[in-house]
Amino acid sequence: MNQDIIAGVPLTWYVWLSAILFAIGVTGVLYRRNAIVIFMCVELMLNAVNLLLVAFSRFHNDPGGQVFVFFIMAVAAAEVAVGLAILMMVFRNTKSTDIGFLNRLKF
Amino acid sequence: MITQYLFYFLSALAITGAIFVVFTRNPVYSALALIVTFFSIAGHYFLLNSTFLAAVHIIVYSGAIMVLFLYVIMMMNLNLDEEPVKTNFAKFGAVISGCLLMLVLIVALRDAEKMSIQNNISEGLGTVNYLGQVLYKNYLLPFEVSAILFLSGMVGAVLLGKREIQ
Amino acid sequence: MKLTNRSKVVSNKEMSIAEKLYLPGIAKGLAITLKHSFQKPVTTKYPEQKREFSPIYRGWHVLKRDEAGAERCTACGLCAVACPAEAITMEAAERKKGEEHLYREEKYAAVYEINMLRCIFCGLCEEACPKEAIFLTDRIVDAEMNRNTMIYGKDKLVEAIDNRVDVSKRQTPAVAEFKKDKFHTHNQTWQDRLNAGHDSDHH
Amino acid sequence: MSKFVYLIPLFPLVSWAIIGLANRNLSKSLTGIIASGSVLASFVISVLIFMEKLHNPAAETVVLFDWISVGSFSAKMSFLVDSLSSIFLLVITGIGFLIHLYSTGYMHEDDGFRRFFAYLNLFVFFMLLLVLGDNFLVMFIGWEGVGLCSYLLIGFWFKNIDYSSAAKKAFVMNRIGDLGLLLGILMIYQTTQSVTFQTVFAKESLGLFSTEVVTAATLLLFIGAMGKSAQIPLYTWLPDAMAGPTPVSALIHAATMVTAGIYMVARCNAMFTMAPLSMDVVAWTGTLTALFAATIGFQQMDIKKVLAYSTVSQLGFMFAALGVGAYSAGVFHVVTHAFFKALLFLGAGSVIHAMHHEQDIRSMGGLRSKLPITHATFALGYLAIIGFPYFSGWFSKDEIIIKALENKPIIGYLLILGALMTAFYMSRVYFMTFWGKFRGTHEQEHHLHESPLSMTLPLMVLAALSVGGGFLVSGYVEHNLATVLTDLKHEGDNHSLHTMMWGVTAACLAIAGYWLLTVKDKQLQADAEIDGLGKVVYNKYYIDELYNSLITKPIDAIANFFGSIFDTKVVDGVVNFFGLGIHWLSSTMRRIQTGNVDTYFFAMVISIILILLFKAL
Amino acid sequence: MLSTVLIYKALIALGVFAVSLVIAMYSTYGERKIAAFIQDRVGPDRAGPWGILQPLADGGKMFLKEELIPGIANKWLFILGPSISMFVANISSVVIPWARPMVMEDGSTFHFQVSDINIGVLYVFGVVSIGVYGIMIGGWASNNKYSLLGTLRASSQMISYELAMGLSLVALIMTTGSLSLNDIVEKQDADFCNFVYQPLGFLIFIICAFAECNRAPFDLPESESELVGGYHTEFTSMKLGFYLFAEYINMFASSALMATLYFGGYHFPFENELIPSLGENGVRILGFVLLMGKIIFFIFLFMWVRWTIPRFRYDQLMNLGWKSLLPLSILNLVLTGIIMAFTEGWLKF
Repeated sequence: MNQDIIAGVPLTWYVWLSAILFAIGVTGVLYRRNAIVIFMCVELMLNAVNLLLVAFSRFHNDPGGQVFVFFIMAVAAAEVAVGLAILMMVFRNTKSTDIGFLNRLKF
Repeated sequence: MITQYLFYFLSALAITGAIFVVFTRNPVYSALALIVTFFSIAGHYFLLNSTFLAAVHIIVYSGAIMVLFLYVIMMMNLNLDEEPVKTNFAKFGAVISGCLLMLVLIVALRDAEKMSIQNNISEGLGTVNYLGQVLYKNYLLPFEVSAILFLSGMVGAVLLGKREIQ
Repeated sequence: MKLTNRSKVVSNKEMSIAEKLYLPGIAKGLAITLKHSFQKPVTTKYPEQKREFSPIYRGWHVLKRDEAGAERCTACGLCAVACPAEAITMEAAERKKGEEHLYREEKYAAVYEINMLRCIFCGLCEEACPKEAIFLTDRIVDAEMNRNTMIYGKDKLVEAIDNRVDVSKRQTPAVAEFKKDKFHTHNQTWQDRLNAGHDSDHH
Repeated sequence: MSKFVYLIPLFPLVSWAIIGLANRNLSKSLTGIIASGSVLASFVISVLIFMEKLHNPAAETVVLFDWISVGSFSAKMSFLVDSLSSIFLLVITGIGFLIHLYSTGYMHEDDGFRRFFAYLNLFVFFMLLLVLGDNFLVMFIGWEGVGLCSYLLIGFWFKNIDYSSAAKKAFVMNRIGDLGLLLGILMIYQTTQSVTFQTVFAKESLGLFSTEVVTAATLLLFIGAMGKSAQIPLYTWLPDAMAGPTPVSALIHAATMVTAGIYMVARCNAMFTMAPLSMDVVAWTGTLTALFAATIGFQQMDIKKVLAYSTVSQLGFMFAALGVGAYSAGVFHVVTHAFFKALLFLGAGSVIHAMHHEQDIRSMGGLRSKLPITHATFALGYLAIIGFPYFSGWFSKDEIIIKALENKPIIGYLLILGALMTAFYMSRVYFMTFWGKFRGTHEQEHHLHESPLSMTLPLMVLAALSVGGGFLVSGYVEHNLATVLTDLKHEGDNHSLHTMMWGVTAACLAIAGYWLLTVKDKQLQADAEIDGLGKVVYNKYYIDELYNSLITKPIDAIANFFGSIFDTKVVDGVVNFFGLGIHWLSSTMRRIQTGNVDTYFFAMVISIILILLFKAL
Repeated sequence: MLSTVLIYKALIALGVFAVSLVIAMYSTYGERKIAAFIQDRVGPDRAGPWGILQPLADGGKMFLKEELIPGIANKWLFILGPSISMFVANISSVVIPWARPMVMEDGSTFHFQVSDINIGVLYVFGVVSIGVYGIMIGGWASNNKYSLLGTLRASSQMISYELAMGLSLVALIMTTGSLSLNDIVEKQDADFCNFVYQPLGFLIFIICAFAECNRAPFDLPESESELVGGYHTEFTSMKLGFYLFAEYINMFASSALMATLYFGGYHFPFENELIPSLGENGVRILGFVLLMGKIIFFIFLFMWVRWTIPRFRYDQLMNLGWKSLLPLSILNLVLTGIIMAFTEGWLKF
């Protein structure tokens, strides 16, 4: 079955898929101003990378890639918890999730 | 060849979902589209025979992270009227640069196929046993460090979310 | 003052560990509900089974006629005054010649209405009536779809001549005995009065 | 028993930690109990170790842990237990305990009670580290640590500007000496590749030294000793250090810390023996200091100042002993001096306590009936210091004089003169304080009272030691210290008992002379004009002023030049040039930082695209 | 060959689907009957003898009711919500082994499990964790503040209790050493069930299961007294029916899970002694029947608790979840780990 996958779906396809998803995520971050959606696009980018890692791990027969995916998931979960808490605080103060509001962090 | 068709289907679903995430104006729709994308990525994991990872992916991303997102969006009760919109120029730039990045990425990674590919794929690569062995033997320290990361993330989230006592 | 033996003195003492765990409390509650599920149901399956009424059940009012069939009500309005829910309204009218067999006194209630939505079935009207004209009976007031139809007029209140409502159970033996004494005008029917030649014309 | 030696410094350290951390949460009495108790515990262990060393004088090393290990260099945190360190342990913990006890009474009304005990415990810890260390580095830690504690305790009442500047003076003077010590240690390490005593003093290591090197090294070490032990020219801090509370003066500036120099020189006796020139320097410095400080002692009016100069003088005696090669005699004098000088200081403290912090002996007089215990014990201490026969001072001081006469007769005679002077000014203090009429204010007289038991008890114990200490220790000095200290032997007949009378004669002569000159005729007149030579002496030969104009002023001038001209013009100019340039640059660049996350991300993406593009093509 | 397997699997799946639907259907009837008994009443008894046709009547009523979609509601999501709930509820019982594989005389074996996934526990978890979307989407799409409040309550409640549930299961998985439900059942046998060694874990699991199913005393998302029905306020007709039905199917699934994980699944005491008289397959059938009995007991327990214990307040619910159950489950995990470390594996295995 594994040989099937390799025969049927070349690694390049996964690379392309990941690249497309990643690029869409980047576009989303640039395109939107809603901080939450931007956050979601970041998650999308992380997932694109995850997919690529799993694909490489499978094709290179190396479990390291899948372990990395674990760590990325852990980091993403922690990041979401803290990030959403920060967004909630920002929303409480500004009543908005527009990142244009956040340029006050500059010097 | 069924795997190929599955791959096409899941990829189409993932890309459509991702595009919806970016271009729908309602954040709730964005979140729902992202969930669809995540599910199709989980499907890809299944295709790649990483069932354990697929299950964890669903539990973590769909079960926890996206629920949190939806929860926050619903709690903020964001309306379409308040949805901030960029200028057309900025949007155009964003799309262009996104496409450029995609092209460049594909070009940069065009040699991926040629990288050393093992022919003898071990069956148990994606199983819990195998991953557990690797995770707890070779990556024990990062594992513990990520535990600390979680703890600090939890503390941080609780502290941030707490209303200041007046 | 202690009204029942079931009252408990509330105290703010610290809960013991067993109480803090709540599990014994939950088990106790479950035991109680389980015990109840084996007890006989108290349900009365209504259309098939009906509950017994008390002899002095207070239901649908009746405006009584006397033995000779004349309406006893004289539209004095005491029932309306006594009514705590202000459910009773009436209009009085003068008895015309030839109507003596219909109305006992010179004055009668041309309109007599009880709003059953307001009525609380307390029975004060019955107590207030000097003519023993209104009684509450063991008939149940029907449910209606409409507010208007809940206002009962004389058509629903006055007993039919050929289908008298028995209210004797609501009367004490002393009252029943008293009613036999025809010497009192109170107990005389219009025919008694004709016979006695006491019939007084209205002026 | 020796393997438990680490407990000795541990107890005061723990006590310091407890008191220092708990601070206000500890009641005063509990603080006193903890502080004194910890030192008492150390004392008990010290006694046990001492007893063991009495029978088995062989040196033992107790290694605690590897401390520094860099390349070939390694220093262990390890303790050396031998006859020398064990007797020092005994003195430090024993007298330390008595002074802790005394302090619970003396400091009882003070706000900084707990702070005081914390410092005191810390001092005891460092002092123990100093004498226990089996290498120069551990000793150096202790050396610096006691300097720090000395600084803290001199400036204990830091709200008084004079006191805190006295503390600073002590610290700076000590630093000068410490630099010498450090250089000496480095020199030794350079030569022998080791800092451990037993390695350095082994025959093969000593063979590595050339005469010049060993002379230089020992002289550098001696500079350290001069600073710590207040020898000419670095002695001026010690009289000023009397600003600290009296128990501190007794413990640190009489009994223990100032003898660190003696300890160090004695410890390095093997090296000093190899350098005759250094020995001469040590001997002469000590002798001169002994005489010089004694002369100042003649005219000082502050009871503690007199005792301070007497300390300097006695330290001079000790160095003279070391210089003539009588190492064990020097150490012997350290021990007996610790007994009677601590006693005298504590007695003076008791007097000061009774006089409500009046320190001028001109205001005292006739206190013997008011403070009977203090007087009796002070008198015993007085007899001990002047070398009255069969008191402890007599044994050690005459031992020194004998050895000096044997090895370097001139120094011997000068030391006899010194002993004479010692007797003379000590008599002056004793008689002016306790005899005659009371000369203070009426109010002071009204409040005169004997000190509480916690203060008099140490006095009595120390008095007993001052009387009998000589008997107790002399045997030990003769037999056991010889394992560590190699005295220079003078060939010739031993006529010790014969010459011992030198000191006695000197002492008796001095008392008699003083009696004739002052007490008998003038009834201790205090308001006598001081003029001429007396004035010079009263002002301590203007040494402080001399230092001020010779060293401080020129350095000030140079510093002024660099500070006000070079620094502002050249250094600041360069710094400001860069600062202004960067400020200009950053205020220009700041425009790029819009604060808008979008912009940053956009820039990031574009950059990544460019980088990947270059990589891909 | 493949097609026969597929057909067989499809049949099993259909069977499971049917059984869960029927049991859920009769759970609604059971709930009303049990409530009636506990309250000394009779309960539904008009439709058919003892009212056993009542669920059919209810279903018919649900189908025939007027279909209302509020004008301001989001139509697609409004329909999607109950669908997801129903779908997720139905797929959760896929991994449960219903009976020991039967061996026929000709040597062919029949497995009574739709799919033996080697990470069955994780599968259940994943399904449970996406179950919340049905409620979230439906509640949000209603565009009603009560629905929204119910939705928020439901999602935070489910996320909170999932943690304690997961940790209590981790302890169980540590003792059995496998994520596959089949293995977990097979590790238990006639004399032994996991409940004996994981009583605290079971207690935590059952409490969390109550919360995950939105059952009393954790039914705050649909509390009619404060929220007018919570997330399904705006739903009518069969869409409402789906939500209610999904709840009962979930109850069935979690009862089946509890029976499987903690009470030996299709194992029962003295099963080995019965083999001579009943034969291997007879015992297996009896095991299946007894498993159903266990499941029905747990469903009864759900209802029994519902009609006994009053509803929590929301802060009490959160306190219980985060401050009591989570630490307790961690404690359980640590204790299990310690005991395992000291006994060289679990007591039995």
